Amino acid sequence: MAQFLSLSDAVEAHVRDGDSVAMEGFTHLIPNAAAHEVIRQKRRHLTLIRMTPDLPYDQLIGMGCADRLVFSWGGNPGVGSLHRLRDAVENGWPQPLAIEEHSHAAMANAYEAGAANLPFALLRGYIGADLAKVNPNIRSVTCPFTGETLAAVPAIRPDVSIIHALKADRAGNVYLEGIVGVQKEAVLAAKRSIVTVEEIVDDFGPRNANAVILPSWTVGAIVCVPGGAHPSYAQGYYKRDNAYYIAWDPIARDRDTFLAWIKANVLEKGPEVFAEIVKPLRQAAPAAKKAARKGALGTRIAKAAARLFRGKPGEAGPGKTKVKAKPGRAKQTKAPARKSARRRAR
Amino acid sequence: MAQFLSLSDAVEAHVRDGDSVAMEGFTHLIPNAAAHEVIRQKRRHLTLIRMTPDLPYDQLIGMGCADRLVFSWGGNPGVGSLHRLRDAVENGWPQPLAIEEHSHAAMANAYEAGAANLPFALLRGYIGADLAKVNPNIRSVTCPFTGETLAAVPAIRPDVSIIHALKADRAGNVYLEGIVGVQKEAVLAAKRSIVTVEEIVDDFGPRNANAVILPSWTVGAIVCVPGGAHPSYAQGYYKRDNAYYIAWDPIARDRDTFLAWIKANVLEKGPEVFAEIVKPLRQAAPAAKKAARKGALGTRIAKAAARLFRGKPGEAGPGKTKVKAKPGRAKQTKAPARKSARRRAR
Amino acid sequence: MAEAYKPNEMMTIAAARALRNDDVCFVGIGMPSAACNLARLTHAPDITLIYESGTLATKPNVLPLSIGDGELCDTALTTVSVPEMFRYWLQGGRITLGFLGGAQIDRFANLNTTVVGPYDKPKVRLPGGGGAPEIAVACGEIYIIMAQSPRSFVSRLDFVTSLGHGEGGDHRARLGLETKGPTRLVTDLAIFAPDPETKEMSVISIHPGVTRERIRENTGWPVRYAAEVAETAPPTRAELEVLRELHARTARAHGAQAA
Amino acid sequence: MAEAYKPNEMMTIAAARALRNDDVCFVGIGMPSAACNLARLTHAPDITLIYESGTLATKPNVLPLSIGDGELCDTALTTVSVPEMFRYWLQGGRITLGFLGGAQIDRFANLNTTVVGPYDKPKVRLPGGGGAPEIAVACGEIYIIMAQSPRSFVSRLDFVTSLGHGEGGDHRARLGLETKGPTRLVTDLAIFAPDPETKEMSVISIHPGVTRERIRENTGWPVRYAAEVAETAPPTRAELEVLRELHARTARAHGAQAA
Repeated sequence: MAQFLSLSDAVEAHVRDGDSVAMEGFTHLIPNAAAHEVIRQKRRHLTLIRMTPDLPYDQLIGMGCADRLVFSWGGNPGVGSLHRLRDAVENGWPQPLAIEEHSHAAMANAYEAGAANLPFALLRGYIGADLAKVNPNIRSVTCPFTGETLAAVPAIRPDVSIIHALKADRAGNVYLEGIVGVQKEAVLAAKRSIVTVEEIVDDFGPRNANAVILPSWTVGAIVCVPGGAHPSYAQGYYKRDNAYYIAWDPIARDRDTFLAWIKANVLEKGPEVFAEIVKPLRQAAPAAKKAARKGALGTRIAKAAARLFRGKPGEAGPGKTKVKAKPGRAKQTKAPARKSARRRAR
Repeated sequence: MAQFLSLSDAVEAHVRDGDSVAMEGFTHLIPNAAAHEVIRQKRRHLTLIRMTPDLPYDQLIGMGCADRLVFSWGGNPGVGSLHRLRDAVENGWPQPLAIEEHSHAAMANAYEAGAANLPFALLRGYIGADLAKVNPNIRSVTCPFTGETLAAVPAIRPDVSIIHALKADRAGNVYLEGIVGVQKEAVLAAKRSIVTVEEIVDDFGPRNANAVILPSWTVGAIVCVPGGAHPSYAQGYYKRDNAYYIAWDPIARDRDTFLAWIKANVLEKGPEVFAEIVKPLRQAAPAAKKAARKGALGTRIAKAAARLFRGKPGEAGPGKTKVKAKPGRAKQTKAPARKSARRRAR
Repeated sequence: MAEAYKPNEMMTIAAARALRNDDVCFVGIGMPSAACNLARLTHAPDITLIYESGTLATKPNVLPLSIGDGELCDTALTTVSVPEMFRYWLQGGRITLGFLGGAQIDRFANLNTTVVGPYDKPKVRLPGGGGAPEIAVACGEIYIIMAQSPRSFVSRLDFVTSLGHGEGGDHRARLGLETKGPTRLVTDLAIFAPDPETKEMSVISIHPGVTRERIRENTGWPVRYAAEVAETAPPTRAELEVLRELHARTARAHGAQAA
Repeated sequence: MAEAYKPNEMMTIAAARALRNDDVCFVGIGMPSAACNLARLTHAPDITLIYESGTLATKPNVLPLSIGDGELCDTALTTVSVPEMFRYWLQGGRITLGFLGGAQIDRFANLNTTVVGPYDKPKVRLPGGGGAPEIAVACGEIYIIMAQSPRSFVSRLDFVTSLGHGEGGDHRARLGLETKGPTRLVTDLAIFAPDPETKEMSVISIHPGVTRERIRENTGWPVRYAAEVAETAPPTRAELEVLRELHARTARAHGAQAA
């Protein structure tokens, strides 16, 4: 049954040195605030698992938290390289990083197999590709009916999975919507889990009968961290901070710039800065957004909606907004459940 | 790209003698009207595939349409036996019926594997059970990582799948909600497909970003058959006709009674009778129904909702309502798309 | 107390009592559904009920006639597809307790719901396994509810649809299973539990007014009794009231015949 | 006509033209995304665009910076999970056309996006395959968009991230594949298509103002030309206007730097 904890308590209780840790979120809902907490708590010798190790893993790797990385695409999406990841792989700084590399399809299937309690995943994969030659965890099985050879990869069963979701209700159920990635699978595949959420509501209210929900008894800790996905986004809450991804590139290129950035923005801060930084990215009218999803009328309304939701560009860079945040690490309240259910009707 | 057809044209175009045919719908949204059309068109030598062959398959088997049945639970749910299925298996009437029997888990996985274009499905199944001894299509594979033995069954890849859904839009996309069973997988696994729907709408309107939708280009024929799931139900449209399932038992027990019933209710009727028969089962207030899905308030509101939606018992039996239907087989209109979008806002 | 009640009521109530507030139950239609919802409406308000149609954490106000009545979906936390149900939820090991019944049971609580007579030329073709073969092995433990008769409590099954304790002893462990298998068999006459060593289902409690003679007559094998055999507490007035009201609501909702 | 345009614009427009109204495209970020949306906003209004983040039939008004921008989800018919995307949609064989690019390509359109140098001790660690290894084999056919340079158009790949035509000839068929593989390679200089027999990518059209000499200088293998080589039609004013307006909208939406 899910427990409501502060972020520091949740990471302290669930993430241990040497753990295999999956932080998932496919572009949407990336648990960045939780990753910062893992850096602050100085976890070591982690096996980091993530299809798309972008900024949070660049940061964890650069801070020496990880011995090993399991991944399928390691770039800064739409921008370029992950310089800390490259520095670790190419130069062993700050320490060598072993990698286990897969394709997206294999990792998605491996999470799915983990959630389904299977020891391995089966796919039509890696045909004619070199990855199978360098990764001993890519093997094959023969179909007992057709004789075909299929690729097999081990199921992913992390010690702990960490995701960011839209909301939780007071019973500890977790609600996701939009690009849901492999988050549900990551939680179901893991021994333990931490879910950070934008808000805690009394109940989810009227909803689609097939809404994507992780029931309370499948979740370990729930932490209310508004803005906790920044610089990725939370559909209906705030937009992706594209400028931030671009700004990350020069920060991560240089070891000293990177360390200074981490000190100022992670080590000397707490999760409360995330609510502050997403303020200029918040979206005013989720109802209009929903209307934009209309089939036949889609394009026209989408255009109008896009005009409505265009934020003020340039204001969201990491420098400017972070400066506004209070320094020092304020401890997350133990009772996020008292937060008002602002968006209950959604 | 989905084509809008009449039911007779759709079955004529897509269901051929000797085909493997999956009609799916797990208690909810069972394509009964389409099954009746297959009986009227006297298809022969079919391999019928369905996890829970209930009334429509009892009828198809009793009318000699099938040479073979692939299934996992063959009963009249909540009532008892399927007498036509039993008569075929036990006595070969009206013709012998070969059976390939699985568990629910295996069939659900086999549809899933079919949709995923895999040759077989993998499961922790059939352990210590006798089914593997009598079904040569239950085999095993060894995990190349752990050495564990797992059950394997062939993927289900029907020649044609037939489902009933809530609605289609004019672009030919198909919307499902509620107990969605294996219908999406059945359509994606099949070479061809027919989808009957309650209504055709201009567009689906505001909806959950992860709504269960079969895009137009994955669907063969779409047919508007209001009530076409009766005596099963269509969530938000009409209730399950529990009394009808109970009434089926004595009808199916006797060969002559069965044949007379088929003559009067299938052969001499058309799909338009389904709209008529569900009239007393229609639900007035889907909005209140939705409210009933509220987490914390669930029970209290559910009670109120249940009082609201209690139909007039006894009026829905097959005899009474069917008598009201016009005799003769009126051809389904070719332009169901012109039907008004009564429930667009749903 | 000591109110008049039917054997079926005693059976349902005895099963309901064995359920815990923190159980996650995979519920079958009929008596399991009645027992689970009775528990939910009495001592186990937070019990999580899952039906194989995909409804998670459902709280039906009336008993479903089928495994997928609209009532189950309307009152569920959410509803998943059937492949997901069997992959992530059942096989995923997220169910603490499964309910099963059958046409035939043997002393090790193996069940038959497939055929009476040979498989290829059956005397009676039963509905088949449905979810049972995997429920029997994937749930943390299994409760079985079945009325006793010499025809259903048999010395040898015609067909093993779902595994109980197999041939007894460590048979489940030898098959690689870590789940407990059948831990309770609740009948209209008594409550059975597996002997810790042999795993043979043994009577641990006899319902009020039932004799050992009557149990013997309705069991197709020599019945074993635990060292200490209790008398099942009779249904309380509260239990009977809640159960009967549940059935009455159900009958009204399904159109009387469905009760 | 004959308006001034950049090589990148020619490349994007040439790729867009090759798309058909009934294509179901698996779209990558960057130039593929621009080409697909240009096609949708010009001659192929009903083209179906799928991004690997799970968005089905999406109609973004601005180009996404990432594969999963909110815009993609907001304008999609629906959004599925990533495992479902790779299982039912890509592996399921429901995509007619996939777009790929890479850091290195060889004459058989095999691609490298993994490493420059040895895998265990790379000179440059690239992002890796992502969806490419399975996109390359599961889509009905593949278009590749890449700017040409001697460093990227190489005679031998350091690593085969995704299969093109392998060693050429019937190599794909020998691997059991029924999909076509790369049928178009659109660069900033020319358009290549596989030779029907050898499957070596051969120039079928040269962009206006580009010389064979320039192609030679920017290709790391001796370039083959088809029997008939066309000159690519220059971008029309309409194509340029729609493409530039799309980029301008995107730049405004992403905060200028993102363009």
